[in-house]
Amino acid sequence: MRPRPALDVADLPATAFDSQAPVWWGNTLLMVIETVTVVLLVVTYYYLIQDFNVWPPISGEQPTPRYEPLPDLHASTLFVGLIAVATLPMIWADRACRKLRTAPTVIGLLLALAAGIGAIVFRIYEFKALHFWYDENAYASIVWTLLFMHLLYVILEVAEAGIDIVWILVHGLDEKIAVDVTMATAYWYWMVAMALIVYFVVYWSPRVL
Amino acid sequence: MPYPLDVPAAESSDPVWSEANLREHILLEQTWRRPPGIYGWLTATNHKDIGLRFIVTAFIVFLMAGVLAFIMRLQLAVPENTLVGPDLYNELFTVHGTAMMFLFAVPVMEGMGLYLVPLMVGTRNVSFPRLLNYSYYIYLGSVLLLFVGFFLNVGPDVGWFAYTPLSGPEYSSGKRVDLWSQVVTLAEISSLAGAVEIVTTVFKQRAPGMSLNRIPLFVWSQLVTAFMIIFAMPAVMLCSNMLSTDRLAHINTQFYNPAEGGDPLLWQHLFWFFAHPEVYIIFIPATGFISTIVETFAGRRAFGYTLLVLSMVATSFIGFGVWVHHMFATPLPQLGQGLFTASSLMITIPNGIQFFCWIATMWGGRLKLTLPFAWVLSFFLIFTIGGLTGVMLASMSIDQQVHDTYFVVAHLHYVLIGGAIFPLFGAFYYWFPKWTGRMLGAKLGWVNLALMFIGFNLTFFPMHTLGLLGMPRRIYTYFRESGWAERNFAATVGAGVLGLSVLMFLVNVLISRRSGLLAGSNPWGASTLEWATSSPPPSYNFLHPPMVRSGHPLWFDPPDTPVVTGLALEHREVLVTTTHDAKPHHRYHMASEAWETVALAVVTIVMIVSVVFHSLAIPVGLPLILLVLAIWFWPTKETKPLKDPNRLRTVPATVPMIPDPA
Amino acid sequence: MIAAATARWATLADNDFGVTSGEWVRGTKSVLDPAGPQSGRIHQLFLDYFWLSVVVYVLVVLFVIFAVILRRRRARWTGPILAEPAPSREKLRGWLVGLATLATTIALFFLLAGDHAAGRAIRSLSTDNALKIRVTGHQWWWEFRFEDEAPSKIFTTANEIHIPVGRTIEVELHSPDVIHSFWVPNLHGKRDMIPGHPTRIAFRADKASEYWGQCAEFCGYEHAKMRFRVVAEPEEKFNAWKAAQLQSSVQPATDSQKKGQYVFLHTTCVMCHTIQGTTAGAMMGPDLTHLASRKTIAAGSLPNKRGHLAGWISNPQTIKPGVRMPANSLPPDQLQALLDYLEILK
Amino acid sequence: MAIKQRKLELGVLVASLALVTSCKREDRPFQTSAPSAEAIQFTRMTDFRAGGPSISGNQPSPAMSADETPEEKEFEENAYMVGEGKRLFSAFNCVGCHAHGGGGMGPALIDDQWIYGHEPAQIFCTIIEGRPNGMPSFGGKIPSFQVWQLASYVRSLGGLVPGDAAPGRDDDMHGGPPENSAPNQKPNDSSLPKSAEMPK
Repeated sequence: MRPRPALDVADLPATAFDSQAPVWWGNTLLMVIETVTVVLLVVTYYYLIQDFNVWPPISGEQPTPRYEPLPDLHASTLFVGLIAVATLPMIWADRACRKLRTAPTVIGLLLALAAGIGAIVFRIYEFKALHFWYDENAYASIVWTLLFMHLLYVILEVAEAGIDIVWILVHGLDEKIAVDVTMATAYWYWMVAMALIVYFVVYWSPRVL
Repeated sequence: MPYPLDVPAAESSDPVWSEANLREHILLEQTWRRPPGIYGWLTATNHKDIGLRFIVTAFIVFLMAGVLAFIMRLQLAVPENTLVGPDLYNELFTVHGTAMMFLFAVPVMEGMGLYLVPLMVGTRNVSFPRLLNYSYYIYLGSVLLLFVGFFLNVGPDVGWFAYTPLSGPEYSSGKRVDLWSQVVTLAEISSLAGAVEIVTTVFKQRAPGMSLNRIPLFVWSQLVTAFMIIFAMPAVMLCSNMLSTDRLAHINTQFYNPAEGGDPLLWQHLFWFFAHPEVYIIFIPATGFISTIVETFAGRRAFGYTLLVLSMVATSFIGFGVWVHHMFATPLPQLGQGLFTASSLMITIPNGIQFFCWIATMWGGRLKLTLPFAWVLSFFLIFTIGGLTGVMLASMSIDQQVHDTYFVVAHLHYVLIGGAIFPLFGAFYYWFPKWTGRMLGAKLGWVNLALMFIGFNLTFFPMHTLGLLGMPRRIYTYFRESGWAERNFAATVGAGVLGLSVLMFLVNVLISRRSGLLAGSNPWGASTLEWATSSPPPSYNFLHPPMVRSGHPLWFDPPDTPVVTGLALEHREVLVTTTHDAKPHHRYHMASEAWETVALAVVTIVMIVSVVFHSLAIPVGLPLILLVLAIWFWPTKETKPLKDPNRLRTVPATVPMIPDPA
Repeated sequence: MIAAATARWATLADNDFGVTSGEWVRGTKSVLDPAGPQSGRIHQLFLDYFWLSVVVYVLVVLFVIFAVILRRRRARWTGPILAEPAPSREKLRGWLVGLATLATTIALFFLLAGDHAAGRAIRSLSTDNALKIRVTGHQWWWEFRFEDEAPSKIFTTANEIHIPVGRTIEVELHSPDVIHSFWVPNLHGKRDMIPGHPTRIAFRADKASEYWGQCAEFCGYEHAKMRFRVVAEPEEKFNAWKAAQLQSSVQPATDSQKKGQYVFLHTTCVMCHTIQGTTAGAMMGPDLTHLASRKTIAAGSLPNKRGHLAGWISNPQTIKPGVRMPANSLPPDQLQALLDYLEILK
Repeated sequence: MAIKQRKLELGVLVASLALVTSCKREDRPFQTSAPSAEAIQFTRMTDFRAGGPSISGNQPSPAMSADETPEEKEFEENAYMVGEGKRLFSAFNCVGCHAHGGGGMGPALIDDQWIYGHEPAQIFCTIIEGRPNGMPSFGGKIPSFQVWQLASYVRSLGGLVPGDAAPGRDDDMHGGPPENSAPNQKPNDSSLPKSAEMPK
């Protein structure tokens, strides 16, 4: 048996951020899957327009609609505004965690967490502001589905941020949890992007288009 | 040696274990093997365990769905038969289609990928071992749901395509379609998880030196497939969930209700946007088998490696743009249909290039006519017919006549059995020695192949003319005066032969597992890394993960190619390399077995099934899932510092040799 | 054992419903036997595709087989033979692969052009002076309404139509329940009937003959037995048929027929069927005004003979399991009277 | 050991129970037990009468022989049967008077008021015999198993059949929750709504 030369990798670091980390790829691919879902939902939304004479549809065949067909803007605007603004503390947390600075990381995450919980409350008001239930017609169904799917994303993000905070407070900040915080941040960016898409589709396209 | 291929005796290439190697081996084995007992078996996270489980489970599904198909053939053997009634017949073909497409073809290909990809790229396990475990149980749940449902008479009966409104709440009473929709959801969750595993493993865990242009063609095929899964599967999950919400009590959405602005065509668009790529999700891994087997037995690297890779990528892209050719009979705008004819024809070009490259490889090599290679050769004879009838179906005008007839049944079986099952059996014969350490018996193998070839053609060739004579699909009986009797009888006889052939394969596997010839590490003299370790591979795959300097390391790499050392022995660590050039980047600590994966799978399955029966399932189930997820993702505090100065870092004097082919 | 089973099936099939081959009504169904310009054009295109496919298949198979014959290695395995294949040969192979790809592309362009031309030709049929028929697919039978500008000239029939040879037929396709597909292979390709998406196709029969049509989209339990007959005949014969169809139903003459009509109007029949000229006017099942003029019953499942009709009325579920028509357990005298009545509905 | 045995037995029992019930629930019994071959009683079907002979409304008709009475729940635990009932409900134009259960010319069926009883046999009787003030008698015109299907569907309107057998929404204009979401109305057989009272 001949001896073989060896490539010793023992001195390589044990963690990596961003696209070098396998977990980043897992996270990103899951976001891709969800993006495809949201895109298909949006396509469905626009596909269904062709089956209605009036868009957004008025209820039934009454000449005067049973309800105001355009969804109200206030709750949704607050929702989008809140999570968009909360991107700032998330950016802050992201930068801080890479330098393993505990306090700003936790504070940033806490602010985002609070914003996320507030957003969930606004989303519940949003459903009210739609004026219709999901079983009214196909338009109602797709609007509810879009909002509900996004609500799930927000809940997931809030849960993730919550776990990260508790863990950091219990065990302290190390590189491994720091990677997790960057994942949560990436997910937050994505969630805001999806929120903007949903916001435009549901609230502005019936007004503008 | 009675085996047709003369190979160096396996023992001679086995590594001589130095003391240091032995010590490393023991430590690695302790670290990587699963915990003992039932707990370890349930929570297994090794890609070889789970990959084989996927393959075996999928093969059982194949057998069961095959039996259903045979019952259908018995029913159709003679006109006006009364063996099964329309209700059972509808269940039979629906369960057959659903099982074959969702629960056999995709999982078996993913199982092959999960087993082989980490070996081929030279790493120890897939990137997310716990997700792997979870995805298997979700898949198992979906299999059980479909078949237990079928035996309890809750089997779906609306076709695997489940067109609304037939599958909608008004025309399908009961829970049959609801369960179908949950079967699909579970199957897709599992496939998506598998796809994420494969993409990440290929991108981040390749052996140092395995730059993108050195990835084996099989791994490319799995990578392309995984991306197709990621982009296609959400569509079917979405449309089947929309069907669920349309049907379920207390939800009752209106997605497919034409009276309330819903649209049955929306279902068809979403479904075929998934289901056409699905065909390529099944076929592209098969092209990976073919490329690998042709390379090995032509004894040369594949002609046009880049062309083959680009063809796969092109196929996957075009595959997303052809779905409307399943809807040529629907009232859609002519212009759109013309465009889809063009794109459907265009997909022939990359597939043709692949064919030409394989043929060029064969002409440029020296062919060894072995059993796996013979399966691939029959692929050429069969799949070409399916491809050419596919060209006919791409034509909108011709499709208007043959759409939804037995011509299509013939076409799709020529494409899927010829294009996927024959290569898959070839792959079974090819990699069985790697899985078990023993060769599959050759004599039975040739009989298996001959019977399969005869039985298949006898079953499906007559169906071409049956379709042209006007026999529609999915009919449970036909009239004698229609003139379809003889061909149908022939098809049933053929189905019997086909079944016999599969039985032969099973017998062969059972015999060979116990008393097949010992294979050694590289019985075929192949070039890819999975043959660089013992058969079956140890739990940690490679004592020292390899480094590569060519696309065919076992053939062309210089003997002084280094191996990787310095990875932790006392916890599960793999080397992460850069995405493009595969330069060593960092060490990645992998998760080990955890009960949470099984618990989460159980909670997911229970929730998804009980959604059908009770509206409280979601409000109760979702928080439960979140809870288990939180426990799962609760990061464990390292008990040991990550950099252990005392850990074993000796470079052993000798390491297991990659056997020289010469 | 297999032989015994086969024999059993054969006898089963022979005895089922007493249908024997000789008794069956005529009619063809084949894509390869076109009887009109639409199906003819598609048939032509199919042949083009088919022969090109044969050439391609033979070439591929020859290349594969000759590779195996000529490049086969019988010697012991000694590792890869061509570590680096001869560059000149490799280049030649490159050219050949390129050439083959080019040939494929060119062939595909021709096929595309052929399809395009065929599609245009198929749609170019002029619908001026066309005979308009509104077709409704039901689970699992066909309703045909012959449209006319004069409301008095509109009539409805089921599962069997007559059409004039040489005149364009424009069918408007509807479905009130699930998706069906309208298909007469000898005349035209199929077109799906999707709820909420009414659509039209036009075709022409150039040969006087009888053709079968069948639902081509899976539509539930009796998808297999959802057929209809198309009788293409000269204009004058068609007009005679049409005139007969426009008549109200024949009134019963004998006591037995009168009793039969009474049975029809006072039992389950009346809940679903229409007979023009009587009080029966339900739209659930086929219009029976001219039942006796049709060659088949039960959407082309049985010849329209007294015995079959009796069997069908008594227990349709043995003939078409799942069909919407319930079993009717009429006492023998009432059943015979009903049959007497139904047989006069020419 | 004994406990284990008992557990096993219990498991088998539960499993077989689930098996039996689900088989029944999803059965598509096209071949319903042949309706009794009793002759058509011509006297009873000379024309559409408003109501039959004044038998006390809540009792099953004596005309309904014992062998025609289905097993209790046999129809309404079977989704196919209830679904067929729904189809027949509009096919036989029950909607003409009862609308989609909301009532119009005829009484509402989704509320808790059952003038002539809410038991399947009582509804069967109502359909067969007819009732005063406009409910025609369908005796002889609808085969008894279809009447049972109709009866089970009518009960589903008031939320009286198991939710997993009741039909979902139909492909029609949306009006109120479908049968599988209908709240279970505690049936109240005694009180007569105003509309059902005999005209003075």
